[in-house]
Amino acid sequence: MVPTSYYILLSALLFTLGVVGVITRRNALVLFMSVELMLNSANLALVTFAMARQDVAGQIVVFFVIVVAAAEVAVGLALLVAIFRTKHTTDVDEINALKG
Amino acid sequence: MELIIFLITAAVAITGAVAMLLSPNAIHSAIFLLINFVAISVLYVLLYAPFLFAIQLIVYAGAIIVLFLFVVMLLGAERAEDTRERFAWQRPLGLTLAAILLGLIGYIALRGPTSGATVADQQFAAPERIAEALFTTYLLPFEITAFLLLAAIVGVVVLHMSNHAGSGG
Amino acid sequence: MTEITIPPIDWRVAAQLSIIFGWASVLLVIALFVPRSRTRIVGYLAIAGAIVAAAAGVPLWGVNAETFSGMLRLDAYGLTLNWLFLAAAAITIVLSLDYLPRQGIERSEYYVLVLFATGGMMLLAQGADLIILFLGLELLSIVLYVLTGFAYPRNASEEAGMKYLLIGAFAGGFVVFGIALLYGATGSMNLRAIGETLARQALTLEERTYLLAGAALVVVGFGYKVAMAPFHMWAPDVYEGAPTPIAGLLSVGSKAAGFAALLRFLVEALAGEWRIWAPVLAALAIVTLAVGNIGALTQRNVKRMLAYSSVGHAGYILFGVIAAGATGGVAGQRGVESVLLYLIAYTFTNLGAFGVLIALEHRGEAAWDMSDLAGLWNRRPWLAVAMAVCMLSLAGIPPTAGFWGKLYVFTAAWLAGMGWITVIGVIIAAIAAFYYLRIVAQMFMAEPAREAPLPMDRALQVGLALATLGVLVLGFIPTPAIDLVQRVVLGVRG
Amino acid sequence: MNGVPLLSIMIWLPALGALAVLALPRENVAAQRSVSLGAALLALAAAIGVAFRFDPARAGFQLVESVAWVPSWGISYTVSVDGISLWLVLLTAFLTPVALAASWGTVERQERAFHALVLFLASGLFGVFTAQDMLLFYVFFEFTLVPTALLIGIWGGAERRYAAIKFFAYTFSGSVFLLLGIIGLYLLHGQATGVYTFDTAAILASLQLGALRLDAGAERLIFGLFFIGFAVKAPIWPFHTWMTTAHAEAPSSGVVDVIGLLIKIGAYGLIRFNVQLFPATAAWAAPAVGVLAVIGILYAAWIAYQQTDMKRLLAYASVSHLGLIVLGIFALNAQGIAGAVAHMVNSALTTGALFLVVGMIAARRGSRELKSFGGLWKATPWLGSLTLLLALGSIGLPGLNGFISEFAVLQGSWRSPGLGWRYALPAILGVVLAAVYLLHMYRTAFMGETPPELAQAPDVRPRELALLVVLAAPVVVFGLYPNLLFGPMQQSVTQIAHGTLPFLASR
Repeated sequence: MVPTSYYILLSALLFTLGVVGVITRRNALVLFMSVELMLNSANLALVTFAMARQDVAGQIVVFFVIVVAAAEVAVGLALLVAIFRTKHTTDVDEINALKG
Repeated sequence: MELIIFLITAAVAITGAVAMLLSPNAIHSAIFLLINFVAISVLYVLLYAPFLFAIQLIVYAGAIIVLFLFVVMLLGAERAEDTRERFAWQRPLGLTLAAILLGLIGYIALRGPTSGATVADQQFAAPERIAEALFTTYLLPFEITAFLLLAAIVGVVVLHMSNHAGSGG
Repeated sequence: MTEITIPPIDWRVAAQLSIIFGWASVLLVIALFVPRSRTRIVGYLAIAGAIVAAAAGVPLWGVNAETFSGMLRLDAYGLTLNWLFLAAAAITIVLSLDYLPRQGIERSEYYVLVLFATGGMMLLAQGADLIILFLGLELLSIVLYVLTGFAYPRNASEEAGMKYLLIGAFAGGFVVFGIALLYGATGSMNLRAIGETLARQALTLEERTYLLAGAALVVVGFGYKVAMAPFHMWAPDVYEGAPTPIAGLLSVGSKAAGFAALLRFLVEALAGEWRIWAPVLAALAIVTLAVGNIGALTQRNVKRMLAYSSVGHAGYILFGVIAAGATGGVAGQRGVESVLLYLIAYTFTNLGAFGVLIALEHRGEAAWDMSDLAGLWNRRPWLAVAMAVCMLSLAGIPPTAGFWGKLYVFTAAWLAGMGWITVIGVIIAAIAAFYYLRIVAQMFMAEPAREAPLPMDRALQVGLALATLGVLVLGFIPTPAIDLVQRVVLGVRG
Repeated sequence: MNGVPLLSIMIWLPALGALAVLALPRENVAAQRSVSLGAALLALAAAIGVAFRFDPARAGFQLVESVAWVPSWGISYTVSVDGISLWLVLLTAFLTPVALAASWGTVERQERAFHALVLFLASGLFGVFTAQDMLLFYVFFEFTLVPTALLIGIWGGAERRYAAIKFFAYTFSGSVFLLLGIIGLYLLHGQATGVYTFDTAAILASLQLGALRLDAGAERLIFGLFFIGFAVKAPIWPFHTWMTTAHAEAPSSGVVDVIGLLIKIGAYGLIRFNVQLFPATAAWAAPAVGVLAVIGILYAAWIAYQQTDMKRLLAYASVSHLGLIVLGIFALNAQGIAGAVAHMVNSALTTGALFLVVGMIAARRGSRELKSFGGLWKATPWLGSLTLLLALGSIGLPGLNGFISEFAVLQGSWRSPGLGWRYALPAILGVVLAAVYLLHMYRTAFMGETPPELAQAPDVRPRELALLVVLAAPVVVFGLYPNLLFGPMQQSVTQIAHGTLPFLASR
């Protein structure tokens, strides 16, 4: 048996990497990917706890998180496409008509 | 044995994540993210979550990543960020990680994940159980996701159509 | 194969939600048959839906029930907030009726999406389970991303939507990871079950670590949603870029819903850990107040100023949230009441202020600079009076709704043993009054910069009048609202 | 007759009148003037009715009208008068129609809104002086800010926006401390007695009966919070700068000065809350407050002497008067407090009338600079003589109203164990200085050579004459028969002074 804490450690590490990605990267697409990474690490934690407690609830939540992530990505990419058509960039620093 | 599988998978997942962060090319990032997702799906198998293993592969790896790739290519935005240098390490790294993952999956498929299991009820999260929970205990969130998806669809359609209306004049 | 039987459902609990979601779906179909030139009809229908849903809540007063395996709760708290959200949605739609065609972005889906957003808010108010809170949050957010990006052809709008989405998804990640850790610590996602587990004090050290880390992550996630500092930096950009009615809805509905969920989470699940989270939140509240109000002081753009001011108000609401968790005495109850009253007052006030901005806005031309307000008193006296009333209310000057809200949160915080943050809050309130006043001065005491005509549609007038009268009536006769919130007891205290 | 809520009628009539004025058509100026003046006169009649019903033989609050407002918090709409507030109510009721009539012909634009704001302000002032519930008091206290700031900011001079914002920012900042003090007192009282109420009388009773015992630190803290609020509003030196700016930039007709700035809410609050509720702390703080008051008297008098703008001169004069009032209040004996209240009334009358005079002659000359005036006596003898009367009243010439109240304040502070002659002597010097600067102003403006621009200046017009006579009448009456002024307040003042006695004696 692999101890639960190993899994949690791994998921925390991946979560941190996702946060770092969101903070450091400027490409909107990569930002999205980093957010997906965060969600996935959370899912991993949920599944781990579900296993540790022999409880299906954790896995169910993962299912919902995946649905939400898909919806979010769909809307986000639609927005991105719309912006790109007018501005031809995905660099969030260039999306700066609002800076001030 | 299980610990070794875990450690290897974890290493692959972390490497994938780090490589995703470091790639200046959005396509490469997406592929490394894919590797990470697959690694996590392997962990799901270890954690007795066969249903999520499938969902993870189908929805995340299959749909979301493909959507990403599709948008990247559609927009031609793969190098929107930093185009100066191109690392040579990405291709071999990606191939190696993928090979490791394939090996792991093959091993698990042959041996089964339950090498040293002390789990009382291995079927606690069988797909039927999940289905039953979804339609009884978790009926409300299930319904909400329906509306959530509906709202998202409407939103995407609206954004797309307003874009047309705008470019049309 | 086991037979799946759907458990019985107490439809009273889900009545308002069902009406809103059901009506929104029906409207989507109806919208197909409404010609593009008469989209307004869908708006009227959406308002009718909101009114029906609000009316459906009246006989439910006093009901305290749960359904969907304890995930959805109907109590006076949720019901009061539902009414508030429905009122906010209705006023937003009324304000939009004229705005959308003027901006050339009228589409029937807009009204449907506002209803969906309202449903999301109601889920946040009624949800008794972390899953519901998460899904409600995401539903609300996703709809708001779209609505923020609605103001095509203004590029800024789409960019604001994108910015909001990235931040929102980021915050969502925090919430999910927090939920995971809380689940790991307590084995449940039901708020009350978590509270009971904590009350038994049977957690191991490892589990306590998970618990605190998870709670912190959830608070951070909701912190983004309600724009508390230091998670507020998106707010000015998004408010400025979003269509003005949506900026109004963002500043009141989304914030109120976020606080509703945060309060329920902290009080029902984490009341046992009050000693730990209260000082943390108190520090955040002070930072929020400082950042929001200092930021607002430096703005010349009124929309951005309102964004910073709404950050500042999050700080005051936090006072009430902190007090709500206090155990023993009347402080906790007072805290819950104060948050509700503050939200009610703030909702009407801010919608009024954004309504005035809508009236000033013309197609393709933003009129948000301070100088655009100059001499408004000479051009449109009633518009200036409405704005002045809202500004005074935001500043907390009696006799307006905002005054009672401030009085209530200060009293609650003091009772909770946090006299010192009350003092800081009061001092900052005095500083904050300055920039609200600057707007009043600009409207009444400066000469008009230009004599552009300000056509006002009947709907806009009605919406503005509703909001402003709400502020004044609440200011002069606060008793009904206060009595209402005083009957609200969060389920767990019952 | 006893069932008629006279106080509430008096408070709300002006506000109703304001709404009525706003509903009138913009062009019909005559109707606007008559409606607003009518409302103000009716309020005056109600105030006189209150005065007749008032029983001067009784101390404490009378004619209580009470309706629950927010019962669950113990907030009620409770209004009443005692001997002190009676005079301030009468003063307000008296000055409102005067101010309205004085504004005729001086307001160039939006006269309708001007009248409405003056009436709203009157309602707010009535409310402040009659509110017996602390929170109601605070609501009215804040409510007076908005019309005053707008009156200055819309119709004022060149720097009007700055002055209005400064006025608002200062007094609002002060008043949030007041709010904090009110909340604190409310909660401490509630926690100690279990009765959560904002009723001043109830809290006073608890304090006196010992049901609510504050330790010295808490009492001083709350006293300090109240004090900051009222000191800024009053204004006590060094918080006075908003006031001189506001006077200088207020409409030059002097209307706003009369009604908005000279009626001493802050000083009233000091008596009503600081001294009455916390006699021990008041005795403890008296020497320090006395120092501030004396500095204010001398400093403002000195600055006033150097002014060349007549409105600024009067502004500093009123700050100097205020110092005298505060000194009287913190003498903490019956003479001092009675003198202070009387001086509030007297200085509002005389200084207010002088502000109107300045407005009148400034309108004739188109300037308020002293050096552009001279020899007005020859051109306008009637105006000159009335002004002399008012100025002498303000200086404190025996036989006119200022003398008796200044004398009472000085005597009170001399005898007070907390203050003594060290405070009274410099205050006397300040009174002498007042004579110097006012007479200096009078001599420069009315005596000497008449500049050609003023040779043809018309003498006082009938409306102006009526205004000045109305204002000068009490100056003479109170001067000749001071008991009229002191009589009704005697019992209330004695009661307050009685409360401070043990603490003063122990010094």
